[in-house]
Amino acid sequence: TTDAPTDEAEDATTEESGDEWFVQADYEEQLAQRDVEPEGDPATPWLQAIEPEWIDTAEFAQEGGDHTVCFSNASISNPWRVTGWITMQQQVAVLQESGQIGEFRHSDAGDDDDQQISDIQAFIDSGDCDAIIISPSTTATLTPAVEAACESGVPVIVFDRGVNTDCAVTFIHPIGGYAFGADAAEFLVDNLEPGSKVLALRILPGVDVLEHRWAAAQEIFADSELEILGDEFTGGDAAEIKNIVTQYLQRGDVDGIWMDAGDGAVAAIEAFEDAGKPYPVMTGEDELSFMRKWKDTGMTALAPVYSNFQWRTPVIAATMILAGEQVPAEWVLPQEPITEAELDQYLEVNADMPSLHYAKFGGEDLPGFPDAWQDR
Amino acid sequence: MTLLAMRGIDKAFLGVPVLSSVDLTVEPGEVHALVGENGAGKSTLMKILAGVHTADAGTIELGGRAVSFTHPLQAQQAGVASVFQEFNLLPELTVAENVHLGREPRRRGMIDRRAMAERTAAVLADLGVDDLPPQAKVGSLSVAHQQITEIAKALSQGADLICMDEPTAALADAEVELLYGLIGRLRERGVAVLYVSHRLKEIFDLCDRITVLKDGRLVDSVATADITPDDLVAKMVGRRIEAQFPERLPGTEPGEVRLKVAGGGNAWIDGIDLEVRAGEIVGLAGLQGSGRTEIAEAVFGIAPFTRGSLEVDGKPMRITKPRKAIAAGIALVTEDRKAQGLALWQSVRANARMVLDANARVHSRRRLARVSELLAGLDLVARGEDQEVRFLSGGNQQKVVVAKWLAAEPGVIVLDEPTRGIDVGAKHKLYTVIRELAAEGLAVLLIASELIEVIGLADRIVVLHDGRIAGELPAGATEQQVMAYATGRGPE
Amino acid sequence: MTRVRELLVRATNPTATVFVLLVLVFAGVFAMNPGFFEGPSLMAFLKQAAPLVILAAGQYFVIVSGNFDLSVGALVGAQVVIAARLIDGEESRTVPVLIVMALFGIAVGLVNGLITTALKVQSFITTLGMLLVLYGAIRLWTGGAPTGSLSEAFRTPGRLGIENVPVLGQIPWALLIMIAVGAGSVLLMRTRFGRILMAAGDNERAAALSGARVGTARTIAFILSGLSATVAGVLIGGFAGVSAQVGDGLEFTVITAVVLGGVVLGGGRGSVLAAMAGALVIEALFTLFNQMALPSTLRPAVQGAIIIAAVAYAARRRTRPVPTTATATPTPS
Amino acid sequence: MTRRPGADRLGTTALIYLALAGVLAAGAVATAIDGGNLFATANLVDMLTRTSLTGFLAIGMTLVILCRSLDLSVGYTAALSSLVAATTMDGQVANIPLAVAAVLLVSGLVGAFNGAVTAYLGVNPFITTLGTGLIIKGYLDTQYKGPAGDVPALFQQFGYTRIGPVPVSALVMLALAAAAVWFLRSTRTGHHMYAVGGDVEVARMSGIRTGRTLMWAHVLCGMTAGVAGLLLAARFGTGSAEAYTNLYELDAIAAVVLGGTLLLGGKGGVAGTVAGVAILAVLDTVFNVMQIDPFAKDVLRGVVIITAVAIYARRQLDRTARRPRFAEGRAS
Ligand SMILES: Nc1ncnc2c1ncn2[C@@H]1O[C@H](COP(=O)(O)OP(=O)(O)OP(=O)(O)O)[C@@H](O)[C@H]1O
Ligand SMILES: Nc1ncnc2c1ncn2[C@@H]1O[C@H](COP(=O)(O)OP(=O)(O)OP(=O)(O)O)[C@@H](O)[C@H]1O
Ligand SMILES: [Mg+2]
Ligand SMILES: [Mg+2]
Repeated sequence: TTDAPTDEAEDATTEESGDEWFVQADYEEQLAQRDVEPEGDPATPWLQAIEPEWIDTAEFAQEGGDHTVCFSNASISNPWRVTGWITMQQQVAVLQESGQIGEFRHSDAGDDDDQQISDIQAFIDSGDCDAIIISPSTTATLTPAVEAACESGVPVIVFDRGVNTDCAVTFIHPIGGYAFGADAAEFLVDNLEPGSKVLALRILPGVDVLEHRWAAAQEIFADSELEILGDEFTGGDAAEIKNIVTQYLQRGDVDGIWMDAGDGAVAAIEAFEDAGKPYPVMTGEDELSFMRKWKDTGMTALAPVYSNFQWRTPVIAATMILAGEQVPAEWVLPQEPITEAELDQYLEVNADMPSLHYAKFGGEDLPGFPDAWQDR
Repeated sequence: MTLLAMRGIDKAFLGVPVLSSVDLTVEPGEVHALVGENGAGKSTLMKILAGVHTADAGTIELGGRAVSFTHPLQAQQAGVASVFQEFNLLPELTVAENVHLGREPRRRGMIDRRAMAERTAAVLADLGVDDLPPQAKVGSLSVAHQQITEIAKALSQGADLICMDEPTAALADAEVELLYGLIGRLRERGVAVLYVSHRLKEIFDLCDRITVLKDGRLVDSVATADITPDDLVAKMVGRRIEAQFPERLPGTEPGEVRLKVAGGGNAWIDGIDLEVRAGEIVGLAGLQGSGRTEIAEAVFGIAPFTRGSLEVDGKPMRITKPRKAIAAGIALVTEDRKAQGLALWQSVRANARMVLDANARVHSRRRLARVSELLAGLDLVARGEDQEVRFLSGGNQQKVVVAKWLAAEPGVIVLDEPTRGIDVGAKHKLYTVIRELAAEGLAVLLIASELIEVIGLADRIVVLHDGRIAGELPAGATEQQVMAYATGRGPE
Repeated sequence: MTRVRELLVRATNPTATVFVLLVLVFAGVFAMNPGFFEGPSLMAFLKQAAPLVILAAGQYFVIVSGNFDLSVGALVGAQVVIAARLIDGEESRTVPVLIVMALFGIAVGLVNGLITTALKVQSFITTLGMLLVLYGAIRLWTGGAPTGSLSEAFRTPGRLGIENVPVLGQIPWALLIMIAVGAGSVLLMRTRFGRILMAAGDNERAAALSGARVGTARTIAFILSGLSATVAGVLIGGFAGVSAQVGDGLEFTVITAVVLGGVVLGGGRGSVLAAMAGALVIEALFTLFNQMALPSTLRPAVQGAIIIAAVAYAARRRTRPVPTTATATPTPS
Repeated sequence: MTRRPGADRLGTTALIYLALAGVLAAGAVATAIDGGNLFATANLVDMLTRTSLTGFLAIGMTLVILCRSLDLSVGYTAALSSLVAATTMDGQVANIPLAVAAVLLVSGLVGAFNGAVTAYLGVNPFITTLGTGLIIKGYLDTQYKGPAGDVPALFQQFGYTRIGPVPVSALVMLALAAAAVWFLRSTRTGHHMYAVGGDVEVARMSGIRTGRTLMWAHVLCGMTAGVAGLLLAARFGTGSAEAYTNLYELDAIAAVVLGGTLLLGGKGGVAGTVAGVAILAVLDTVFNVMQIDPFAKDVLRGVVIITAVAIYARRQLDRTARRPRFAEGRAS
């Protein structure tokens, strides 16, 4: 027997295969999507969709409820994923309560692509899954495994990072990395004098969602008069971030900080405090630690968002598909940065949440709120 | 034609000359002794010949051809086989694998284990050893059998010249006899042997010529027939040594019983009744594997007695580990100084004070202050107390081990092969020290494979056979009497 | 005076390479940015270097006794997370939590030590297992991402210092703690315990037969390592606050630092001062890369090459005079 | 003296397979209580699949560990190899042989570099290979900012095809393991690895070219990491630099030690390693079937590894055991 992927889908160009992360068309599309009014109720952003192309899923419709839904998770190795995973579990509880989902199986690959391929394979082989949800750990490398899942005939739902195949019934994601990076970069351009110096802090090289953020920022900085002092990888480690920023501050002023994710943003701000320098104009993420520090210091900042509420959508999509309802082929969720004007509002709603929680987690209406996110 | 001619060999370690223009010639079929004090450079010279070290200057000719070795393999290929002073065996491998290490016979490109076993058996038979199975794992062998394996390894190479660096240091007289026979046969076949030993008896029994080194220089090279043992010692040491064994010091009388074992036994020994008094030197004699080391280890708590009773200074004790033994005033100079006695990368000083450092109960400023004195008293040759022990010659290393134990001022000292690898001068020194210790009221239990040593020093000789005490003899017993008990034949 | 010089010579002699390297790297930093050696920036450098230097001291004890401690990175991470969760922003809890952390560090060291010495599991495996256990358990406890927050008092040692000192600006508490740990370690190695630890790493059996409590000494070394990870955790947490990644990969950096200091894996050789200097070299190297604006992605490559070259150079110095005895590659135990 | 030849080595290996059986049994009971069946085909397939990658790495790792060395760079070598493979193949079936050759060459060279620095420059292998890993990491991060290359479907079969329930990659791994067992036992170089690991000085004095032996071990270890990289490429359909983040080297070392090979060298073998790999794979599958929390997985893995090694550490370290002359307890 063989469950190898067939060759046909392969010529879907391996756009990621170069060492160039910037794809002009995607970039422009994402920047444009920021201004599109999403379909659906703004009160439930996880059900909204930007320019959806609804497709029919009747072929996957199944009688009754109590479906077994299987979820192959890349990992919960960072606070963003931890928050999302809690949200997803709460959403599942609701759907189980209503009888739409029976068993919910999940496996965690610990960020190991090969492990995740095995995990997906195990779901396929078990033959128990009515739907398979995949949050791929890396885009290109999971492609064959996702194709294999599609071929097994079960509806496949991919979210967060994509894969190089559109065999999945739906691919759920917020607008994307380009939009995130551009939101942040534009904010710096708008709020800094020409000639100001900006330091870019990045987590890791080689992860597409992160690379897109930086690629978009570079695009925007190139057209500005800001001076980019450097871009540094920090591993998201607060101590590393503080070291690096401190060293830059020793050598001269830093007027702006661009980050590709909010992890450790507070440490960067503290570096300015400890060096006795004025706060920079800064972009972080909707992580509460950053937002609280922002509030405390009154600095000029923006929290770009990579919508964490997207973790609710896949399980809902699974029940929709199994019920034969239409879903968007590519389900683009809204993704809006938190501005100073909205800061207080989000801080208030999340007042009791831990500092490594994400403001736009979108679980306020779930029955487990707020305990499930508070005492993990 | 001369088989081996080494000329003008120089060698320095860390800039310190160890050999200075040494010459050595060996004829085919000759058994050639290389003697000298500890640190004279014998092992170094041999290692140069074996390709382990490379000489700084000088030439080596083998069978008329100039050679220069940078790897032991080249020496082997040129027909030089070596038994090194330190064991060169892998405990995890079998005898056969060790014997053929680096030269495994092959059939169709693959290691031929059967041929390996057969050849090993043949070499062992040639040696006259019949109780050493080729498939035994070397790690499970007694020291003696390991030494025999080592010799078999050199023999199996079919070399023209076999260098043996103190091959008998771990052997008792019976095995030494085997080696004598073997060397005789090698000589008949025209194989030359370069023989390093501190045992004068062997030198005079076996060797045709003797080359004497002192402080890295050639003193003399003479035919054995032309020299007497006393003259040889004088050449080695640079002075005459009067009596081989010093007399008992005046006023040394056996006093209270300091160590008493009654019915002691464990997995290896049984029915051990032993008494050592203050000021008394009790010798333990026996063949290899007779259980002498086991008694030492039991007394010292390494492999404790599981039966019988033990008393130190009249107090019953259960000594279950070395710490307890040390606290009770017992010291053990182990037989394998590298594996059990020394931390080789540490300084002489650190090693010498190790027992004091490790045991709060024996640690004292006064004793620490005495350490240097002790080392000097043993005539240690070292470049200072900061020198790392690994740079010392074997004999000098042994002196550090002895000093380490004397520093703790024990009441009972067990000496397991204390003179192994020690030169005549140092041996004499050590004998004197043992006498002095006895005179100071120490109880001494002495294990030595050289019978004359036990006979020459001990006040009483306890002879072991197969893990039990076979008999006891007074001072002045003959070798025959001891051997009669040791081989299980009972009294002569 | 001569005694001091003699001490210095002895301390540096077998491990001179690391000090040469330190001077070279600092020279490089100076060439790039002479301002680096002005008081405040030098103090900032030492503040950030202090945790690694302290970890190096702890790791030194373990390595010199013949073991490895791969669990320190995870322990540093665990300590910070524990501190944040238990303190949860309450100033009054600072001291009790510090005590709890110290006990936890001791406990982890004790468990590492007992498993290694009593159960005879090689320390590489013991501490690798401990790494996994700590990593998993701490996340299990906090649900995957750290919760709570640190108090100001807790953050003081890692973040603040004696202010307004002439020339230097601020003398960081971290620097003073580092100096205290360094001095303590040097003194400890000069005690009987230190010598026994060294002997145990060199020849375990000889030390045991001399009456040394080898297992106990080694276990204490692990405990010291656990404590050093605790102190490092306090400093790192204080310096930068809590983050999920804190401590990741530190174990390899610190072992590299110790080896760079001329300490031989396998035990019995090397000085604690040089080990700590090794940590300074690593930190200085990171600073140099930063000053040179070396592309981030290239830095690991340059770091790897320099480490190999430096250790090879040191090994050559060690082996050259005695070509045959030292070719043995000492390996982890 | 009455010991049978090789009885000891056999004994240890047997013990490890016993441990494997124990883990299987415990896992089966645990999953059964949880309402699952560990021996369902899907789960068996899963276990076998999980053995291949760690298996390749662990086979090579066994060789270097036997030589008392270590290779912490295998994860990086595998990542590099996956990229070399995928970019060389570039979607063309015709390029497969070239790509395989290129991978083996590159990974062999990495191994040779590790071996040379360790053997001839006297650098501790821990540092050598950590350094090599960093160098490769720097190269990968600079050169490839993500997945690159394209593996043709034919080669992807290596990662996905099964014969019955047995994945081809597992079969290849077992074949390689068998070859390694033969190599260690029947060739001089293989046999000498035990000697070099047992005691380099003794090996050298016995005329063994110790440096060369160590080089071979590292080259072969590099090449097995290359094969692991090929497997990654086949499974990913592309090359991935990110693969190095998974700390495969620690998994491989854990498997080797679980398999009874002494980290100090000179003792052990590939047969045990295969069992060690299998133990880890069984654990993974059991954890997955039972839906164990990912962080609890780490805890359990750590505990199992330490416990297993503690159990046979007792036997292994008791090297100096001498044959008793008097049966304990009876003679009194
Ligand atoms: N590898 C080495 N490095 C430094 N010094 C060494 C080395 N090997 C030997 N030496 C020194 O060389 C000298 C000669 O040592 P060697 O082992 O040749 O003496 P020996 O005559 O064999 O003594 P013994 O009778 O004690 O075996 C000694 O002083 C020793 O300290
Ligand atoms: N042929 C053998 N088979 C199994 N074990 C043996 C054999 N020969 C010796 N042994 C074991 O090895 C032990 C140690 O041997 P060893 O030669 O050290 O004994 P010993 O009595 O201390 O003699 P010596 O003090 O001369 O070394 C013996 O007591 C015995 O238990
Ligand atoms: Mg010698
Ligand atoms: Mg003995």
